[in-house]
Amino acid sequence: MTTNDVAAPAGRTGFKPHGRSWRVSRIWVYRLLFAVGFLAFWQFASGRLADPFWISSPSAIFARLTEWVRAGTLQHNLLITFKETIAGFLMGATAGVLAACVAGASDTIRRTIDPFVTAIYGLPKVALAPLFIMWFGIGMAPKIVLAAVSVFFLVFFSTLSGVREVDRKMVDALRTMGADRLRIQRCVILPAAMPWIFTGLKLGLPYGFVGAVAAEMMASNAGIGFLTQNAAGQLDTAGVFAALFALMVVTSLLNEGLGRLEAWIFRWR
Amino acid sequence: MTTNDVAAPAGRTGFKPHGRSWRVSRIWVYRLLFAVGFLAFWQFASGRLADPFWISSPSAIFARLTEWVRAGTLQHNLLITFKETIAGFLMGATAGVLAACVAGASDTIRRTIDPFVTAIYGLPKVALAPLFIMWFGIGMAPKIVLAAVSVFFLVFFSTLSGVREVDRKMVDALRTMGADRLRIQRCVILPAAMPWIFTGLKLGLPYGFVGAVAAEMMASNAGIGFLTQNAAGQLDTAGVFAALFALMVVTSLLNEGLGRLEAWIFRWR
Amino acid sequence: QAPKAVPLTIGIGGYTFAYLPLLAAKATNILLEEGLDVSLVNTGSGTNTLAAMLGGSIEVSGLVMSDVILAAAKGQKIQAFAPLMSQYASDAIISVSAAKKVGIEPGMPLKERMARMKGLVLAVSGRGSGIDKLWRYMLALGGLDPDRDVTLTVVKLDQMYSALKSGQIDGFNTTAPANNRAVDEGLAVWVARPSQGEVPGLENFLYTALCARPGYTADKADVAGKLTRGLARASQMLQDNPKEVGRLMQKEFFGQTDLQLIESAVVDQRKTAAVPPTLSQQQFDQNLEFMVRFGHDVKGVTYRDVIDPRLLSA
Amino acid sequence: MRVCHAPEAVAVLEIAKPAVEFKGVRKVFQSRSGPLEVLRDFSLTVGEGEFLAVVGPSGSGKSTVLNLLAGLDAPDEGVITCNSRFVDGVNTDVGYLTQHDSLLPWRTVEENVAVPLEIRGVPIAERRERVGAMIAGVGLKGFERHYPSQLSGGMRKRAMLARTLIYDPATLLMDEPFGPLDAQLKLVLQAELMRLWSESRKTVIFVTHDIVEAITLADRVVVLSPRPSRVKLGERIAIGRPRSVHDVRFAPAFEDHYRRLWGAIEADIGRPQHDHQ
Amino acid sequence: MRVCHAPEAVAVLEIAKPAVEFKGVRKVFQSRSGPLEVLRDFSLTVGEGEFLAVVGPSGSGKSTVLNLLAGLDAPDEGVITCNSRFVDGVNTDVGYLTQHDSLLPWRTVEENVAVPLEIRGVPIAERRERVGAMIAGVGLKGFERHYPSQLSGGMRKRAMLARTLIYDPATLLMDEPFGPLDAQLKLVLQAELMRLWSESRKTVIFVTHDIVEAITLADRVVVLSPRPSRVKLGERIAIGRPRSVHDVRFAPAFEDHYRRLWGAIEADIGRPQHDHQ
Ligand SMILES: Nc1ncnc2c1ncn2[C@@H]1O[C@H](COP(=O)(O)OP(=O)(O)OP(=O)(O)O)[C@@H](O)[C@H]1O
Ligand SMILES: Nc1ncnc2c1ncn2[C@@H]1O[C@H](COP(=O)(O)OP(=O)(O)OP(=O)(O)O)[C@@H](O)[C@H]1O
Ligand SMILES: [Mg+2]
Ligand SMILES: [Mg+2]
Repeated sequence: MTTNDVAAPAGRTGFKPHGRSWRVSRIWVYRLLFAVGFLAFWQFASGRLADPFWISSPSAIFARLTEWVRAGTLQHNLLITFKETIAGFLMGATAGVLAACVAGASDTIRRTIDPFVTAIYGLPKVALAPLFIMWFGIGMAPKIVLAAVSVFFLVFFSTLSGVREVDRKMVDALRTMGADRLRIQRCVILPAAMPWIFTGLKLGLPYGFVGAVAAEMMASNAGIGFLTQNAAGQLDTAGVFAALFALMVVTSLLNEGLGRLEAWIFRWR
Repeated sequence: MTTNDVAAPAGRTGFKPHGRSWRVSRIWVYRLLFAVGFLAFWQFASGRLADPFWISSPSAIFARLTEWVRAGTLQHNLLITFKETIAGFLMGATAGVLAACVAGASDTIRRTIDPFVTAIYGLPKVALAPLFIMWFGIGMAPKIVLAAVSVFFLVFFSTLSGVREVDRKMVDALRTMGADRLRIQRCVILPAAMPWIFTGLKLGLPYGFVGAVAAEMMASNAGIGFLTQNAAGQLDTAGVFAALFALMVVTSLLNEGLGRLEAWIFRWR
Repeated sequence: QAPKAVPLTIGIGGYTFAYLPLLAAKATNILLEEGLDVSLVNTGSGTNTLAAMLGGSIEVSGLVMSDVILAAAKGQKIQAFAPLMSQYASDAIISVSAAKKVGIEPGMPLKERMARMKGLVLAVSGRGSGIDKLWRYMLALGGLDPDRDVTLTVVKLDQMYSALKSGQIDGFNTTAPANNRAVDEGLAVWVARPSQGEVPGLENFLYTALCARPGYTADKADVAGKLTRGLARASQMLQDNPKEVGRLMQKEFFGQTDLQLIESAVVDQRKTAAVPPTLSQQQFDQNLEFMVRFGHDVKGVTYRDVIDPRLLSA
Repeated sequence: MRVCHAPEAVAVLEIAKPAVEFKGVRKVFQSRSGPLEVLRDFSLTVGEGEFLAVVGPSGSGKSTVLNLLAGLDAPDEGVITCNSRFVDGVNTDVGYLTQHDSLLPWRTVEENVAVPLEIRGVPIAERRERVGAMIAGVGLKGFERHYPSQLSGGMRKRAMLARTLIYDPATLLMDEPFGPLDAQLKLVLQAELMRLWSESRKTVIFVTHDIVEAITLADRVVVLSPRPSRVKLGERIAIGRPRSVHDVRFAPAFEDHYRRLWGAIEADIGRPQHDHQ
Repeated sequence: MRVCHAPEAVAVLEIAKPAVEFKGVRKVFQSRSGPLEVLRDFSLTVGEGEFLAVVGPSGSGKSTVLNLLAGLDAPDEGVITCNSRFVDGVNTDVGYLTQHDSLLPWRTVEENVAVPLEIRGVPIAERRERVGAMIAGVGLKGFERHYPSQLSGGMRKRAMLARTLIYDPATLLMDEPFGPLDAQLKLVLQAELMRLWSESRKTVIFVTHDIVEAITLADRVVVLSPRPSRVKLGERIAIGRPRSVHDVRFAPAFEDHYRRLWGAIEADIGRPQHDHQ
């Protein structure tokens, strides 16, 4: 039973032959309907309910996208942002999980550092742009760092909550068997915190993109942030939305991928 | 036992008379040590390891803070940012929890909207500044909205994960007793998702501040973002850090408060 | 020719006409002809550009002179070695409706216009920023007290046009093309045009310049020389053939903006480019005085600290 | 209906009005080692007001039967009716005391026990009174304000028992309710259950591993076969009521019942362990 | 040491080398309705290689005693020694089969059972072999690759049993290991446990509610009093070994033991329910 449908008669769907694949394709139909409806409304509203200067229109955005794809602009810039984000995401997520394991291992450490980590987390990173630029330059580094930082905190706090929520009984069971700290981390705490880690990853990945794009907007000559900034500088709303749209598609696809990975990992449910 | 210390001999501390209060004050001692050490290093580094133009120094920041407090600047601006954020936080958090309950109630709804919500979540909000200005003006409204939006998504996704993680057995138990959807939400799903909701809130609150400050940096006449922006424009690093420091203190204190509230709610553990 | 071209990254605070000669030199391929393969990086603000330079990730940048002086006052060593704009290229506009409301008309003298600005909401990019100073300076000409008679509200540079268009502010001053655009589209009217030299005390004002760390002109005399030469040529070309430069700039930097607009903006702003290129003591003093007037603590900064005129005298 | 294999077929005929009926039910679980058929052609009828005890090997499908009846799981084949309605969704006619712990950990014992009354909208004063009485009935007086994590295993089961009984549903499903209780308390609660049942004559399906308990309480005891499970023996208990939980084991028929049931269970020795298909 | 109240004092003298000792242990839990004293002046000695069964009322503190010995909780007064060492942290000398479920839900049965061997660094080939044998021993063959959520209640308990036995610790603590098993399987596993124990002569503390089971397996059965708990009766079982789980109940001493133990338990009828101080 993969369903969480509180109201549906439990399970039955789950047992039908091909139940899952039908379910999946049905979801895609709904998604398509939703997207088409939204775009249609947008197209209608543009010029009628609102000035296209502000909201552009799906057709204009699509035209811009085609143009960019033809010229190779989109692929080029998207790939750069993608690389930066993935690098940052991997670093930030790894560091986040590890740091949470360390901090979660001792209540004293956790409670000591908690306000400081929160404080740094709550800093508006834009305000530190000059520091970022000075330390990391204007190449890929500051984008990767900002993506990593954005991902780190979300993964860290989520994982930390997960580590704290671990069922003591399982930990105790392994401790009486003589398991050391590391094994308990590996065999109990990490798997038990998995739903939390995944929530952190799913929260973090899009923010990694946001971080990389924000850094690109700060200083760059390539990437989605650059495209956006460039378009914004020329008050080219269609260009801004086209760049953001490409970003959204990538983010959603990657998060869908994370969801699949999660489902596979949680096959024991 | 409030401890999560994997290595410590379980429990014993928890049973000592006054164990808790001693523990609490010890934590504060550690925190103080940490803060003092950090500030001392910063003060030392400033001018020796790095140019104070970039990293300023605790003493300069402290001087600026005193000056601001005397003049009332700090209180005035901090209060404004605080009000904006709290208003946004309350709106965003409430909406986040409610939306998660609705989305979590049906797997179909959840999976249909998931990519769209993720996509919007992953939008760099700065890129939408013109829209924000057009729709919400340059007063308090855009700050509240941006704070609310930032909080909303973090609370929404966390709560949604929590709702999905709820133990089916408890839900089933209540369903056989004839409980309707609403009661199951209220009696099972919400309490069970509480740790997730709190994680969302603790992730969201600082980002609410970040959102409000970012909006203030876009357009404003007051607030921490305004202070920061002004100081940055005049290459006044001490001013930037002083404003950010004030923000950090408020964020940490509020999050500490959230932690207390959480501990009180989870007294059943 | 191309293989010989030396790559060079130059930081700027935005694709605006504050760096007009630089944009022109790049768009017209003059720099390439000089043997420089220049790429521009938009850092969004002077602070960020400074940070990039001091952090070592770029060697040359376009900066507003007052930022350079301010940085020098705070102990940072940066020198201007080639002028970009020698007019205060920040023109003020207010929306058409605001103009109607307060009764400002094109023919009025500047003082009269300023005197009528009472009660308007005007955008600045930050307290103490160049835009802020310019408003205060000009409003004072009209006898207004900027702190009481108008509302100066902080709006990020690149949001000023949007804020005006959506009616959140009545006016702003900034470099082209955002203000030209608002005027061309009939959204706004000019209220003060320092770029045209109409503001007393701000004529021939050294506004922006190419900067580097001290010694750059000695160490990289070759590159710096080519740059200076290229800029001089581009400035000249701006005077001679502004429409052509405008066309090339539109192609290179403003692909989504109306060609007409860019061309007319270039024509309009061409006089701001430094022709002939000078970085004189008098220009420096004027800058310093302007800053001191608004309470900046920059008294200790000398001409030698922030200006390296050796390439120009050569 | 294929009754030829079902020894309780005779009993079925005697029952005027069936409260619960399983007809040709099949249930297959999927797992990494392939499908596992738990119930195959499973049929069972429980009369209204009948107290049925179910015994059978561990893993034979007793809990599965109760889950199906409660509508928490769906059969792959066959139909299940409860009080003349098809079960094809959660069955709110039943009170189900599950084998696993299903107390709400964030509610105290009294708040947990009160849940069914809250759902029914019973006024707070009456609720408090009934909850208090029920908690005392299962011997948890003094623990009203404890959270489940502060109870022992047996106490948790008793709290669940209180929650199920207070609910007063038409049909009671109980999965090893007295398993983790000491012999003495078990007798007390068995007696209490008997008293409640004889007052209200609910239909009860009671899973247990304790044959003595099954004989003591039930009108009929069914023995499930190993997987794929069916009813292997239906033993009508010929001991008159009212019964005393202390004395049932000395009733003349007891020995016979015990031996027959034990024989049915013991026959499964060497039962197949490999049953993945 | 105050032994005057402890009827097993005599037994203590006979024991050459105590493996486990509780001396004057007091344990108080805090709750919303005030402190709850569970153990007061609790003393108990278990000899090396002794098989001790513990019975007592639900909620009397049996699991608490095991938790204290495993070092998962700390006493408020008194000392506990295990194999000549003070217990003041997690006691890794014991194998503890807890009353609650503590399988790792994300591991299959075979992976769960293998955990203790992994911890000890047993090579993978040997591990696989021993795990396979142990799983077959508890009758879970065919379920090696099932996850705990795919097992029945009794099967989960058996998986836990396998995990505890494979570990081969010096001292075994078992909290109602055979509770949710059918009568037949219970006998099989009791016999298996007896065989293992007589081969290795580990010290075993075995909590159960089944007096017959206690007599069948143990060298000595202690009965705990209601809260605050102490050892109320220590009954040395005078039935020779080797014993057959099927025949113990027909041993001449059985009846006597049963009556005495039952008497000790039954005496607690009307035991205080309000015991918050
Ligand atoms: N979700 C599931 N997925 C796969 N197999 C399952 C699942 N639930 C139960 N089973 C299998 O179904 C069989 C019957 O389980 P059930 O819980 O009904 O047994 P039971 O008779 O209640 O046993 P016990 O007396 O041990 O509680 C078991 O072999 C179990 O492994
Ligand atoms: N964490 C706790 N907080 C408060 N009280 C507790 C806690 N743990 C156990 N208790 C109380 O301690 C008493 C003894 O519990 P314990 O689990 O040892 O009983 P037990 O003898 O194992 O009972 P059972 O046979 O029902 O499992 C119970 O009354 C229980 O309410
Ligand atoms: Mg079962
Ligand atoms: Mg217990």
